[in-house]
Amino acid sequence: MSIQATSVEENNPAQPSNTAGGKVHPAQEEMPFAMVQGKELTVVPKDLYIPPDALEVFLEAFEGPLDLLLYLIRRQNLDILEINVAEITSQYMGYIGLMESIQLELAAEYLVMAAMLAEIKSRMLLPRQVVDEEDEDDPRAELIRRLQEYERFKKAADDIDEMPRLGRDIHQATAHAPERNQEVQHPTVDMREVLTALADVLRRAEMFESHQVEMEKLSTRERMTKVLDILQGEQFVPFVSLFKLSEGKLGVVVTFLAIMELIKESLVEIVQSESFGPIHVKARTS
Amino acid sequence: MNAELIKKIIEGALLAAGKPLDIARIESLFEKDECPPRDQIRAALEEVEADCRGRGFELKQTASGYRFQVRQDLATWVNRLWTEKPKRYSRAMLETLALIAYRQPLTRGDIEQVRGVAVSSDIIRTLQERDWVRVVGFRDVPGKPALYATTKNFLDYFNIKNLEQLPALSEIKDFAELDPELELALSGDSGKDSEKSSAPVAANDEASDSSVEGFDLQQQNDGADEEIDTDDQISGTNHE
Amino acid sequence: MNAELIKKIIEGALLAAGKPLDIARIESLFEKDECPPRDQIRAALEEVEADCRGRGFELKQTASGYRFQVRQDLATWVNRLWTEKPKRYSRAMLETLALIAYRQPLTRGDIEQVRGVAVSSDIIRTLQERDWVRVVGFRDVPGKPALYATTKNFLDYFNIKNLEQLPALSEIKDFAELDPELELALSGDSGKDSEKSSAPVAANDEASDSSVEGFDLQQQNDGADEEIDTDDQISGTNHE
Repeated sequence: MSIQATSVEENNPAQPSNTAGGKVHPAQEEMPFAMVQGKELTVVPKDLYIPPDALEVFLEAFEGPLDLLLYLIRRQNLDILEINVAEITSQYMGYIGLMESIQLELAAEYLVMAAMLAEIKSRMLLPRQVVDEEDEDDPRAELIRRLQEYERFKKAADDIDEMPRLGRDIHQATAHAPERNQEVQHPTVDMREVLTALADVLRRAEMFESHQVEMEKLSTRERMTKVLDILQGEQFVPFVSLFKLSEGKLGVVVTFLAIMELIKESLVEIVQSESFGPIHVKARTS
Repeated sequence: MNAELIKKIIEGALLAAGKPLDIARIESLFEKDECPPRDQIRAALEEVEADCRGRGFELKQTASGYRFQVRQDLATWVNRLWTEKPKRYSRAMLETLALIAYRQPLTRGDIEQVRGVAVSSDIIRTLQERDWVRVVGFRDVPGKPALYATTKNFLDYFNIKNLEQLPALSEIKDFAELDPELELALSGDSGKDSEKSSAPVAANDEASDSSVEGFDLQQQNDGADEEIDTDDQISGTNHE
Repeated sequence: MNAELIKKIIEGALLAAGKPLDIARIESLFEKDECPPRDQIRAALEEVEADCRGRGFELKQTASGYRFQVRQDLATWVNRLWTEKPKRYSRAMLETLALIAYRQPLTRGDIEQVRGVAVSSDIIRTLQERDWVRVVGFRDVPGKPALYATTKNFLDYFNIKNLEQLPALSEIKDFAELDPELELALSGDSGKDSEKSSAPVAANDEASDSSVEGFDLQQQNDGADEEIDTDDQISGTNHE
């Protein structure tokens, strides 16, 4: 365990001691890779002992196993194509082991990668059998492909971050708009929309069965509205003036029913000052 | 700092801010050691103003500072930016309208009772502003709630002569399935006929008069006397 | 209508709108009978652009149309208008965004495959809330995972007109000589695409031209060739 940990750090000769952190991620140069107890950590600690806190932050600095691997590779100024799987694997395992040793909650992906590396390593160690052309693929190929692919998008993310951005590098120009004359635009409404809405609300209210008859008396209800209209003023209106003979018998009946309904609903007041005298109607309140 | 850059910075800041900036604010854009004297800022503002001549916008000094504004004489065109197609009415709005149409006159409380939820004042106001709904009285109960009814304008908009021409509830009930038929129903009185055609017909002058007047005879239909249906209504359509 | 007035109207509208306007939108500012032909509108836009030379702002064409914007080289000063520093985005967010931008349409699983870690729902939600990313369909595999693509708003925000204007993706180095087999592995793009093409993307009327084009283009981006983009792309679609 400790040996592995040492090996993690032993090949760092290419980098001056203060750069490791700064250059952990080319993307975010100015960022130390970790803050421990308020102190910037720009170097992966060289001593064997890495404070658990630091390790946690160290891990957090990476976007996953691929990112960590890339870091390990780049730290040695290696090209992805030239990676020494055995070497990388042992470094990677070093970190994983260290993290596990302090019971750091490790994302499953890190372990999956560890398994993959171990497999590649073991396959590399096996003597190459020249059996089947098709079977003979470099076990590193998939790993390298993934690393390259990930690195591309890591770079693309940096590029996007660098792009001029609205509100940071450029700003939308606005000027005060001319005074507006409020002109309301009304939406168009199809009668079917109204009816669908009605059907829905009635279904919700379960009113169909019990109120159907009442609700169909539209002419009465409409006439009620008309009567109320006539009664807009505060004055009493002669009862008879509410009827229009030209409407015929049925019109009269409808009006009469409407007035009865209005009385029932306490919407109008009806008075007769003497027996057989003229009847007057007035809206209840206004 | 050269005058050209100062002018650009002021211009850019005024446009980015989108609101008036006073001189102190403009000064605050500069580092202490690079900040131009007020005179120079004022001179720059004057130049910016001059640059706007003949363009669609101008630099104005308001109470709270300087701002760019679009010239008022462009209002006719520019304001069309905001006369976008209006949004559709909400379900709540349509339900409210439907209830007012079918149950008028009624109060907001009545609507709430059926809908089971509060009716926002916005909805009522919008319907009133559109002149589809109006207050026709107040119910004589505590609080004196307003009674709403539909207007003539409502009838006109939906191209019907009177409320009778609204489809009967029995048709609405199966509305979902009857969609195509409803179209027929809406195109005229025919919707009612399905109901009426089952009733024996007797021509009646009086009846036809009154339906023209705007009063159909629906409640009679509810009752027993169906003889007052009119010829033309029946001769219309017979759809199942 | 004279050219001078047309220019002023366009200029005024662009400033009043405070967001990009496409040609169709500009046309909508004019009454039918006074509306200038597109050529004239374009000519006016060119003039407006020329008028901005040497000033603190410029006319820029982004995905949703034309907008006036304050020049980038003034950001140092203009940003002092606001006390808040512009937000920084996490690497996870940027990597996710990059994958969606270059590989769209793709699923969360696709993103996870490349990044090697789970993509948090927070990130996807944030990207959607910013209206940089939206669901354009669902891949026809078990679970019907959502397919994500970038929006016009994303392009507008990053000051570009279409996906081709994104920085080119770095190239994948050839590992072929190490092993012939590897060539297959490396042309992984095509492998992915065939997978995609087998998955019908649910039609989505909002799926803008650019995203469809962008999808085709990402392979070309690998080759870094800049296809010309056209005005039509903008004039064709209505922005919301």
